This record gives sequence, structure tokens and C-alpha cells, in this order.
Amino acid sequence: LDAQWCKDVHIRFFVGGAEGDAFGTIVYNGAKQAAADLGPKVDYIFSQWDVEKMVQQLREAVAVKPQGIAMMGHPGDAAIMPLAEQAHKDGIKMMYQNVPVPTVVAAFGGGYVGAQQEQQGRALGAEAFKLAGLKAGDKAIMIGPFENESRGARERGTVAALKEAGVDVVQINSQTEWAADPNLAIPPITAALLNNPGVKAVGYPGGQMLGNVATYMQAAGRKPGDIFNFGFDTSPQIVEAFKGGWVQLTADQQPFMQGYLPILSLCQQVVLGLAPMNVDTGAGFVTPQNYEIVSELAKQALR
Amino acid sequence: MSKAMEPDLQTPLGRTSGQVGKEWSHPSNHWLRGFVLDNRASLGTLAVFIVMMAVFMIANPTVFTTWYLYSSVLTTLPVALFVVVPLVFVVTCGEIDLSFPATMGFASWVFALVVQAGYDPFLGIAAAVVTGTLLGFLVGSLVVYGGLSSLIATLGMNFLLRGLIQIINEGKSTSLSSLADSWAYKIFSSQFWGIPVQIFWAIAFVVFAALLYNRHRFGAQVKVVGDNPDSAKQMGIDVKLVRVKVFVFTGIGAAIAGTFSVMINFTWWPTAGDGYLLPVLASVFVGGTPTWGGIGTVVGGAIGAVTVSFIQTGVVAAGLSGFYVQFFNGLIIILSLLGHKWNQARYR
Amino acid sequence: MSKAMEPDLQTPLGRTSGQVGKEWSHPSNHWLRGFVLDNRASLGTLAVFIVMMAVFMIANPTVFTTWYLYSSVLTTLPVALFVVVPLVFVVTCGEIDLSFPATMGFASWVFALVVQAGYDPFLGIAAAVVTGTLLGFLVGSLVVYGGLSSLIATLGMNFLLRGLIQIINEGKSTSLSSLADSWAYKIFSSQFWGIPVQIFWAIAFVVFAALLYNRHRFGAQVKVVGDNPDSAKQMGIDVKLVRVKVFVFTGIGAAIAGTFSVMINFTWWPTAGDGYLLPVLASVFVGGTPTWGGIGTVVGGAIGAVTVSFIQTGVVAAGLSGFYVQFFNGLIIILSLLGHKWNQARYR
Amino acid sequence: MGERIIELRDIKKSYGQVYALGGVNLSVDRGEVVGLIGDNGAGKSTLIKILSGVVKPTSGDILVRDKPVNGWSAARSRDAGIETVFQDRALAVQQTIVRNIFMGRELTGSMGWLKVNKEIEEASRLMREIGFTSKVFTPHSIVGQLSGGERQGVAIARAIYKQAELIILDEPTTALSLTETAKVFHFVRQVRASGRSILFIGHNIHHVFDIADRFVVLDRGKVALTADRSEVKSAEDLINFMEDVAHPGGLPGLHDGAEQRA
Amino acid sequence: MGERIIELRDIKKSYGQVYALGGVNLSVDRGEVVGLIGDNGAGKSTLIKILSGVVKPTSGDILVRDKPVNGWSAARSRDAGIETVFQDRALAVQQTIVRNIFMGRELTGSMGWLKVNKEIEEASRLMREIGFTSKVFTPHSIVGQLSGGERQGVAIARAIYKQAELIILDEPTTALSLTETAKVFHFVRQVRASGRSILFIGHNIHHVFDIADRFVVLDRGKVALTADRSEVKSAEDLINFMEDVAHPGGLPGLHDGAEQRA
Ligand SMILES: Nc1ncnc2c1ncn2[C@@H]1O[C@H](COP(=O)(O)OP(=O)(O)OP(=O)(O)O)[C@@H](O)[C@H]1O
Ligand SMILES: Nc1ncnc2c1ncn2[C@@H]1O[C@H](COP(=O)(O)OP(=O)(O)OP(=O)(O)O)[C@@H](O)[C@H]1O
Ligand SMILES: [Mg+2]
Ligand SMILES: [Mg+2]
Repeated sequence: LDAQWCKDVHIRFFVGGAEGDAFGTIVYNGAKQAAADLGPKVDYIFSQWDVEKMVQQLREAVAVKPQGIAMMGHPGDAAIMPLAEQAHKDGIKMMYQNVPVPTVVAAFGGGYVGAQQEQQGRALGAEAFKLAGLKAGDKAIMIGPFENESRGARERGTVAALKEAGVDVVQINSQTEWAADPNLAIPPITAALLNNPGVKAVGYPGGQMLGNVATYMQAAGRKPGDIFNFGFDTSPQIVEAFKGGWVQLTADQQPFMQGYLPILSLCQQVVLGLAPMNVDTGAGFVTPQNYEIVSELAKQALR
Repeated sequence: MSKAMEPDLQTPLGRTSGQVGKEWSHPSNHWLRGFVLDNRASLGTLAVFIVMMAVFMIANPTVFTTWYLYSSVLTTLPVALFVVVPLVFVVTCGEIDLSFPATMGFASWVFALVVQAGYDPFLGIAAAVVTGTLLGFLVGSLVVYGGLSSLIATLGMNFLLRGLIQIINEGKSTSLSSLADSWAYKIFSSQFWGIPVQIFWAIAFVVFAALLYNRHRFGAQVKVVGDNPDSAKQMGIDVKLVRVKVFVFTGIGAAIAGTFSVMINFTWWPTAGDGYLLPVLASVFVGGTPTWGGIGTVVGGAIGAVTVSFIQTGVVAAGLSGFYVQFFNGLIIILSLLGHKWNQARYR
Repeated sequence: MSKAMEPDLQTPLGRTSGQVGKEWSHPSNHWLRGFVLDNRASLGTLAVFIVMMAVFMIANPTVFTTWYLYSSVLTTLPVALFVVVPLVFVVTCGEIDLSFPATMGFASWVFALVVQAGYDPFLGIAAAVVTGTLLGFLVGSLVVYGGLSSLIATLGMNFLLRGLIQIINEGKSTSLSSLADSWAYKIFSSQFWGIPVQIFWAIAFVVFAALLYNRHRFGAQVKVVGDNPDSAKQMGIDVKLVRVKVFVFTGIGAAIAGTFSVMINFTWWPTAGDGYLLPVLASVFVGGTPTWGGIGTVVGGAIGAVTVSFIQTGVVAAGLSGFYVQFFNGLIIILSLLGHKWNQARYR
Repeated sequence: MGERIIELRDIKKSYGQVYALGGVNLSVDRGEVVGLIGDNGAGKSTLIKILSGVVKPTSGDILVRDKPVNGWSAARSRDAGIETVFQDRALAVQQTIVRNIFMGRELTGSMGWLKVNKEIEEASRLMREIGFTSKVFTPHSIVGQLSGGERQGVAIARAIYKQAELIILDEPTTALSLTETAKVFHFVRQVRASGRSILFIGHNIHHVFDIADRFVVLDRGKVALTADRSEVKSAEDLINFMEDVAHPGGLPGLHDGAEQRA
Repeated sequence: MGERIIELRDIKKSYGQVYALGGVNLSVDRGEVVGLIGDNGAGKSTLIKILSGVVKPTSGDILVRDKPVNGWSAARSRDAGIETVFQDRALAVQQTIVRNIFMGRELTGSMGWLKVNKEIEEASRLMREIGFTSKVFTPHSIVGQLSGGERQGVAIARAIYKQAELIILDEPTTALSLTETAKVFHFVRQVRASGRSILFIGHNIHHVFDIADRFVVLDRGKVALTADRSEVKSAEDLINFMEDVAHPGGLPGLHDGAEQRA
């Protein structure tokens, strides 16, 4: 194979979130790296996590007939199904990220790269229960975009796992503005901590907020280690927070891989005729013991 | 303009009986010039659209010759059209309505509930339209009879209604796969000769609304009320009722839009409609309806919606990354405003 | 009101020389009544705030006696205050500015660049303020000299500027850990007796702006221009310049707000500022500044910002899930508008 | 004179605590020109707003052709054949001449659709009737492009449409020049000649004296004088009467200068 | 008469293709009252807008105390001691009386901060000076709460502030009653007595005749007549002259009715 063996392939890649959010940026960088390594022409699409918009963008993506599309699974099986059918008819290879769409994949094929949301959430819940030394009857707070079923599936999983272990979980629905500026969440989080004084652990939905834990804790008058803070993703801010002892656990869903692998797989499908990849990127947990490994990568927005 | 200032009115009335037989004639003797003058705003919008598309096409000719690209835009464009058009009425009437995204969400929620409960989708559509009507009436009454600023009050209502949806659904979406086999789907959401049928409905709606605007008492009264409410009141027009009616019209439009959106996606999300706030607003003003009320253009608004729909598609198809979409959104809005400004006189 | 309609003007001038010595007296002989009358709007806002807090406190008394709750609000509130206050000037002037979120992002980006390059944060602040000034001037000139509707044109500029930030940064954030040790941080963002110092700066800004509004030529001219631009022009006021100035003021406020936001958590995001659009707008109007221009209240706007900041906190503290936040946002906006409506007469 | 078109009996109107009208009787017969005069704030405009149904009186009765009516409104007033040219803000300046003429009573066919051609014909006829013969403007011209006098013409055309029986003109000549005032006066006579009635409100007593058959002087919300033309010798009489009413001790100012010089 | 305060030489002004003024000469001397009359659209308002610097002339010279000036503007005009009460929209109705009086020339100390107490004192003095003695209102009262006459009073107080040398009144008595018209006329005499000049624009020729020392008649953008009081015998003379100018064949309408009756 040549260095740029995928050079003539055209791919549409759904980055997902808002331009510039912590998670999306790493996914974007992963995809760009893949494009640089393999040589395909990639169009990048942002949706502000608006599911209706994503469906329309997918419709347009199918219309321009690229060889491959890497789509976010958020709109769910029912919404994606007709378009997947169209793509299948037109011979467009599909990859799905971040949220699995099993019915669609079963019907029209395609691979999946990303954590199994629900499972990853559950795993994080179980891990947090263990590492934080929680007992049945303890109290924990879980923040998440519960207003969006598929985006909130992961956090719902964590809640479920903790509840099954007997933990009393308070759910706080995150506001869309918090993703743009996590400082806006300082007062509500303080209020939640004050309202639930016995809370032992707090879970956060994504990189932007988890990276801001030090600020939240200081605002609420807590010291490092008072509360077991955990969540998803890595970023330079999260690494700093580990360093400072503010954050104890994060489930790294390796967003870089979620960018890189779908493009690699699409290239393999188109050029080499390989079967689509199915990769669970939600393997790793970062803890105070191992955070240094990811620190340099995080700084380059690669992990 | 020049003759307007020195009218031929020096001879007082009664003396002019000799000239009474003369007929009116249009200021321009050529029909084309008259047509252009009467439709300046919408033609201006069309020009913006054509220039924009030309730029995109030059950047990537092949993509823009694919019919699928257009057909994909034509599938969801109708959703925007069903709200842009009533909003032209609202803005002409001197008001604004920022609550339509929540109304879309609310009405389509009712639709989803009815369909999920196993009733016929037609019944669901009827229920959604009734919901939209009631919500429009609620919002309109609050603004008009409460005497509130529509900009802020409708923003508040948007929060309030969306909040209600969220509180009750706790984020759960509803998927309606059964829809695909229904008659309603075939009539409202399938394809016909490769063309999405939605667009036929939307075009019918735009034509109907354009007639309503230009050839119906309702449109005439909306314009007069937006232009000079005191005068309208003195002439016996129920100004408040007309104002409430435009909000009701928007409610109905939003309900249809929401239902169409659900039928496209087979899924109802608690956030349904939220993404339409800014593009729809932008469409109205890119379309050439000014903010000060009294005048506007339905067809221009529709062309504005087409323009706004194609920005994102065009940017990506032209090979620019998604990061450029916002920039072009802003650019098109500013350029259109400047164009209309230069193209339109404001009389007082 | 009653006497206003039958003035004591029956005696034409010249006959009244006998009475010339008499002194003016305030309509109310009691100073408290006068104070209340002069500050109706801001006192109304305060009442809304107090009622809201009372409801929350009854729902959960313990949380609201904890200082941390207040200190956490006081950390983020200043960011909003630095934009709410200039926006009161803009709205009083009969305009609106929706471009401040992008200005916040742009100016704080410049701050981040300067600090990252190793220069003193004070230099960064200066550079950010200069950026904000220039952007405010750009937006203001476009609206004022281009004669565009500020609602739509500033919305367009917000897209355009944010698009530029996105295109250049491709989503990358900048982390500025070194800030924590700087003098600028100690002065602008640390704690003093457990109180976040930001709030002192914000209060100083509000007081300064309130004086500017009520006791300075600038404020006087802003009100007159918003009230009756024709008259202002006839009296030799450069109406356009005053309008541009309010946009520049907003640009400066947004720059300071953006910088403060970055100093709270040492990170700049390409989305910085975006989250403030709706809460800040709501604050201005919840605060009692009407949309029609000519009057307004800086202190009311500040209280409005406090109210809006406490909605989320209060909902969470009262033990409701976040789903209720939007609902309460809407409810407070509507109730405030109704309250101010009843509280405020509009003269023409 | 002829039939009584409208009669107001003991009409009172208060805005909050301000009494704008404190019990006014007024009637207009077919074919007569009534001149309503009075100081600023005397209540003239309030009275005609009540006549035209725009403002509801606090108390009092309204009789149309000697029959009391309930639920008086702007629409009822127009149905009764009363048309009003208001003091200001009478036209929607961004709309066409047609739209202004048919404002509030659009010519519609079934389902409220406009009869566009009929409207244009009628508008042309009306405009010609009042001598609006400029070839530069068509019924489609925007009112904002017209001069002040032409705009007044549109308002008058709107009022004479449908053979109104009573036309109310609230200070129609304020800020008009002699030439244009003359037009309005000529029109008033045309209308009277066609057997219709006119209620003419004005400040310039000379003008009102020239044209009216009967004078009603309002003062602070009350009728201070009702006099037939035959009872008043000259405009000066009327002026003196009004000055006496307003200032029993004599009115300073207005004629001082002339007297000093004379 | 005294010193020449301002002089306009061959002033032309066109709006697009419309000539509002086609070469006008006008001067005002110290202590005289000039009455400017003319039909609607004759260009009176345009002329005084040029005098007050609000509108720039297309061509022509402006001389202040016999010295030509360049860069004439609203600010320069006020510096030269010219104050104008415009035909309409003169006040910001949601603001206090003080703010209206000092609009555009706020009394400021260092850095532009207002001298609040000084402003109140001065406002009180001015309002008393023009006879605004109601105890219901203070300088803090909102202008929107005042009656039309009282609002005119605020506009006049604003004009006489700073001992202006020339006060321009553009139809100050339109829509004012006799009582209130009298007030304005009395005031005009007060101002003349104090040695200041006045340029009085009006439609009512009787009124203007009563008060002016010199008459300037504008017709379609040109000066049709300039006459000293001594040259004109009566108001009727002036009226006849204007009718001749406007309609060389005689003006129909206005006096028809009276003649028919006589
Ligand atoms: N909407 C209103 N609210 C309160 N007071 C009002 C209102 N309209 C009129 N008034 C008051 O009622 C009284 C009568 O006013 P009106 O306008 O009828 O007088 P007018 O005789 O028409 O005066 P003008 O000669 O100035 O037109 C005045 O004192 C006026 O201030
Ligand atoms: N801003 C403008 N744009 C275009 N034409 C104008 C403008 N202002 C005035 N004109 C025109 O200039 C001419 C003179 O107008 P002007 O207002 O000076 O007359 P006037 O003598 O004051 O009339 P009036 O007695 O009605 O106050 C008129 O033909 C008018 O239509
Ligand atoms: Mg009146
Ligand atoms: Mg004039």
C-alpha cells in the first residue's frame, strides 16, 4: 500500500457537537490525522448536537454520494433507517459513532466506533462505586444531558449502575449553555452540593465540565478529595484536575479513535473491500495512578 | 419622486370637471418595469440566492449538478417554509414571534402521542393543528391583551413551553416506525417522481399565503395594522384581533411544520423545533421583510428560506470545513440587509 | 396624573409676575414616596427577585442560609453584569446588540493569546479591551451608518465573528494555567474575606454606569436619542455618534466580561460567551428597561441579572431536577414583563 | 331643517379623574354644516371620537335618526353613515391609495378575497371626484410618496365613499396653506350641496364662521353656546364671546400689539 | 435698525430634483420681528432649517454679523445665538423638563458630569420667567405628563436659555387655542422688548400682521415680497397680495361662501 492509499476516496464525517467543544475537537483532530495519513477527501460536519439537524445533514450527505459516511448515531434507529437504506442502495459505506444503532446496522450494515454508551456509563458507575468506596444508602449526584435520550444514555447508564448498587442518586439536567461556558454551572452545582450535604461522589457528563471541577469545588468550599469527582473524556484541564487531586476517575472514550477509526475503516471498506470495523473505544479508565500517560496527548487535543 | 413634490393640484376641486374622464396609468409604461418595481424585495432576495449559488457552483460544479442534493434540501425545506411564511405576517404586523420552536415541539408531541396511541395519523395531524392554534392564541393573547413586548414575551413563552415539554417527558423521545405504512405518510412525506412530496405541499402553502397576503382582507388588514395601528383602529379594524390572528397563524404553521418534521424522521424528540429558531428568523429578514412593519414579502421570505437552507449545504459541498458555516450565515445576513436597505425606501 | 390634565396655566404670562418667587416642590411631600416614584422600575425588579427568592427559600430553607451558595453566584454573576449594564444603554438608545457573545469570545481570545505568548496579563486585558472597542465600533458603524436593523444586523455579526474564531482555531481551546500566579489574577479573580473579588469590580462598574446613565452627559444624550432622535438632532446632538458610542460601550463591557470569564477557570474556549446570549438579554428586560427606548434602569438591569442568575441555582437548590429551569426562566420573564407593564406608563 | 341624523344626549367622558366632557348635547340634521369651536382641550376631539365610535362615553345616550342605540362602536358608526377625517395619523403611508381608501371595509367577494379590480375602479372614481387628476399617481401609488395636501385628499376620498350622510372633519385645514384650505372649503360646500351633513371642527373662527350654518362652542367639556348663523352677526362677535367665556375679565395678549400701534 | 445678526445670500436647496429653495436672500437685524409667510411647501421650514444648521444648503452664503461662515452646522448656529422652536417633534416626552431644556447642551462640570443642581435652578428660573407657575410640576416632571400648551412652554424656555439673540418660531401657534396663542404672542413681545430678534413663521396672516416689523413672503422657493410694516396698510392687503401671487386669476373657494351670502 502507498502512503496515501485512500487518496481518491470522498468521505463525509460527522464531528457531532458544536464547533469547539472539548469532545468534538479531539474527534475532529483524530479524523484529520486519519485524512492526513490515508489521503481521502473529508468534509467535516457540525450539528450543535441538534438531532433534527443531524438527520438533515445525513440526508444531504447521502445526496452528494460520497463513498463513505461516518455518522453520529444520536438520532436513533427510526430516524436513520430510511437514509441508511438509501445509502445502502447507492453503495455508500456507513460507519456510526458515539451512539450505537443496532437495528440499522442489522438491516443495512455498517460499523460502529465508540463506547457502547449505556455499557460505558454502567461501567463508569460500577468503577466509581468501587473506587469511591460507596456503600448502599450513600448519596451521589449525576449531571447529564438527560433532556436528550440518546445523548444522555451514557449518564443514564451510570445512574442505573449506581442505583442498582443501592446508591441514592440525584440527577441534575445540564443546560445547553454549560457546554459553551462551564462557568455558568458553578452556582447550580454549588446549590446541588449544599442541598445534598452528604454527597460522596459527583459525576459529570463531558470534558468541558469535568475539566472545570476545581472551580466548582472551590466555589462550594470543598477541598481536593472531599468529594469523589468522576466523569467522561480527557483534556488538558482534566489532567490538571487530576494533578490537583480534584478529579478521581474518568472514563476515557478515546475520542481521537472515534475520529481516526471510522475513516480508516471506510477507506478499508472502499479501497480494500474489508468488512466494517466494530470497535468499543470505551475501554479505558483514567485514575490518579495513570493520568500522566494521557497528559501529553491531552495537551495536543489528541486524547 | 420629483413630480410627487409638486403635485398637479393647483386647481382646486370642481374646476377640474373637464378632465374627469382621464384614466389612471401605471407609472411605468412597460409591464416588465412595473413588475420589477412591485416585486423589488423578492427579486433582490432572488438575486442574493443566485449569486450565492453561483459562487458555490464555481467552487464545486459536479456536486451541484446532482439532483439528489436538491431533493435532500427539498425534504426539510418545507418544515422551515411552514413557519417562515406566517412569520412574514407577524413581522408585517409589527410584532415578532420567538415562541414557534416550542409550539413546533408541543404540537408535534401531541401528534406523536396520538399516533403512538394507535390512532390514524390524520387524527394526529388534526390534533396537532388544534394544539398549534390554541398555543398561538395563548401567546398572541398574552402579547396583545397583556400589552407586552412581543420580542421578550414570546421568548419567555418559548422557554416556558419547552420547559413544560421537558418536565413531562424527562428527555424521552418517541419513535413512530409505524408511520411509514400509513396513508398520511404517503400523502405528506413520500416521493413522487423522485421529488419529495413535502415540497408540493409547501409550495401550495406559500402560494396560498401569498394570495392571503396580497389578495385577501386578512393580508390587507395585517399590513395596515403594522403600518399605522391608530389609523386602522379609527377605520373600524379590530387591531388587537388582527394581531392575535397572526400569532394564531404562526401557531398553525408551526404545528404543520412540527408534524412534517416528525414524519420525515419517524421520531419525535423533546427538543424538536429548537434548531429552527435562528435559521427561520434569518430567512424572514434575508427575504426582505423589514423589521419596522407594514410591508413585507411572502415569496421573498420563501426564497430567503431556500437561501438559508443552502448555506450549510453549499459551504460543505464547496469543500470548506463545517467551521465556515457560521461565518457564511453571518455574511449572507449582513449582505442581504445591505442589499434590501439600498433597494427599499421607508415612508413615514 | 389628575392635575396634569388641568394645568394651572389659565393666566397668560406677564400677569404672573407676582408669583414668580415661588419655589418648585416635589409632587410628593414625603421623600420616601418621591424615591419610590423615581425608582419604580428597579424597585419592581427587586420585588420580583425577593418574591422568587422567598419561594425558593420556603422550598429549602437550609441551603439558602449557606454563604457558599451566594459566593458561587457572585463568581459568575460579574461576567453577566459587565454586559447587561452596557446593554441597558443600547436598549435605552432604541437599539439592541446580539453580537456581544462573539465579542466576548473574540476579546478573550486576544487576552488568551497575549497571556499564552508570555506577556503580562495586564497587557492582555488592555489588548482585550482594545479589541472590544474596535469590534463595538465596527458593529455600531455597520448598524448606524449602514442604516440597518440592529436586531438582525447584530445577529449576523455575531455569526460572522464567531465563524471567524472557529475558522482560525478549529475548535481548539487554550489553557492558561500560569494565570493563577499572576498579579492580575489576585486583583481581579481571587477571594477576599471569602468573597469573590470579581463582585467588587462588578459593583464598581454598575455604580459607575448608573452614574454615567443618570448623572453624565453621555447618559442624558443616550436617553434623549432613544426617546426622540429627530429632536435630539435638531438640538445639535450627533445622534449617530451617540448610537455608535453605545455599541462601543457594549464592546468594552463584553471584552471585560470575556476576560473575567477566562480568569475564573484559566481556560479559553472558542465558544466562550455563547452561553450568555439569552440570560443577558432576559436580564435587561426582567430588569425593567422597556423595548421602546428612551428610558431604562441600570440598577434594575443589574438586579435582573441577579434574578436570572438565581433561577437555575434556586431550581436546583429547591430540589427540582434541571428540567424545571427553562420553565422557570420563561415564567420569571413573563411575570416580570407583566409587572413592569402595570408599573410603567408610556408617554408619547 | 331636515331629518335628525344623530343626536348626543348628556354625554360625559372622563379619563381617569379628568373630565374631558361634562354632559354635552349635540345633534346634526341632514344637509347642515355644524361648526364646532373651542379652546385647546375643550373636548372637541373627544366628542367627535365618541361620535365616530372610537372612544366609548362614560355615560350618556346616542340616538341615530331619533332611535337610541346600544353598543355604539366604530363599525356601527360607519354603518350609520358617519365618516370621520381624524386630526392626525389618518393614513397608512406605506400602503397604496387603494388600500387606504378601503381600509377597514375592503371590497371582498366570497371568503374574504379582495375584488381587486372593483377596488381600483372605485378608487379611481373617488380620486377623480375630488379633483385628484395628477397623471403621475395611480391607485397603486404609495401614500408616502404624496404631498401633505394629496394625502388629505386621500383621507377625504375615503370619507366620501359610500355616500356617507355625515362627514366629520377634525381640524382638516391645520397646517394647510390658503390654497389648500380653499380646496377643503370648496369640498365642504360640494358635500353640503349634495345634501349631506358636515361637522366641521376648527380653531380659526373666521374660517368656521364662513362655512357653518350653526355654531357650537365647547368650553372645558361643556357646551357654552349653540347659535344659528342668523343669530350671530360677525366672526368678531363669536371671537368676543369666546374670549368672554374663557376669561371673563378680558383676554390680554392677542390684540394688545395691534391696539398699542393703532 | 440695529446690527445685522444673520444674513442669507442666494440660498438654494434641492431635494433630489425638487427645488425647495431657488435663491433666497434674507436677513434679520437686532431687535426686529420678521414675519415669514407663504403657502404650504413654499419652503419656509426648509429655510429655517438652513438657518438653524439642521439642513445644509445646496449653494449660497451665510453671513453672521456680516462675516461669511464656513461649515455651518446646528452647533455653530446655536453658538451664533440662534435658537429654534421647530414645527413638531421638538421634545423628548419620556424625559424630565430639565433634560429637555438642556438637551444637547447639558450643563457639565469636569469630564462631562452633569451639574444637576445648577440645571434644576436654571430650569426653575426659565420656567418661571415664561410664566409656568403650576405647583403640580417640578423640573423633574416628565414632559409626557404636560398638556400641549405646557409642552410648547418647555420648548420656548429651551429657546430663550442663554440669551439667544435670534429666536426662530416655526408655526408655534398651530393647533393652539386662542388663550394659548395669546401667551405665545405676549412672549414674542417680551423677547423683542429685551432687544432680541425673532423670526416668526405662520400661516395665519392676521396673526403675523399683528406682530411683525417686517414681512417676507415666500412663494415656491422664492421671495415674492419683502415689505416693512410701514409699507403695508392692513392684513387684507397682505392676503390679497398672496392670493395674487399664488393664483394670478383670483383665488376661488375660501371667500365664495361669504360672498354668496353677502
Ligand atoms: N387618551 C387620553 N387620556 C387622558 N386624557 C385625555 C385623553 N385624550 C384627551 N384627554 C384630555 O381630555 C381633554 C379634552 O381633549 P380633546 O383632545 O378632546 O380636546 P380638543 O378640544 O380636541 O383640543 P385640540 O384643540 O387641542 O384638538 C384634554 O384635557 C385632554 O388632555
Ligand atoms: N426631506 C425632504 N425630502 C424631500 N423633499 C422635501 C423634504 N423636506 C421638504 N421637502 C420639499 O420641499 C418643499 C418645501 O418644504 P417646506 O417644508 O420647507 O415647506 P413649508 O413652507 O414649511 O410648508 P408648511 O407650511 O407645510 O410647513 C416641499 O415641496 C417639500 O415637499
Ligand atoms: Mg382636537
Ligand atoms: Mg413648515
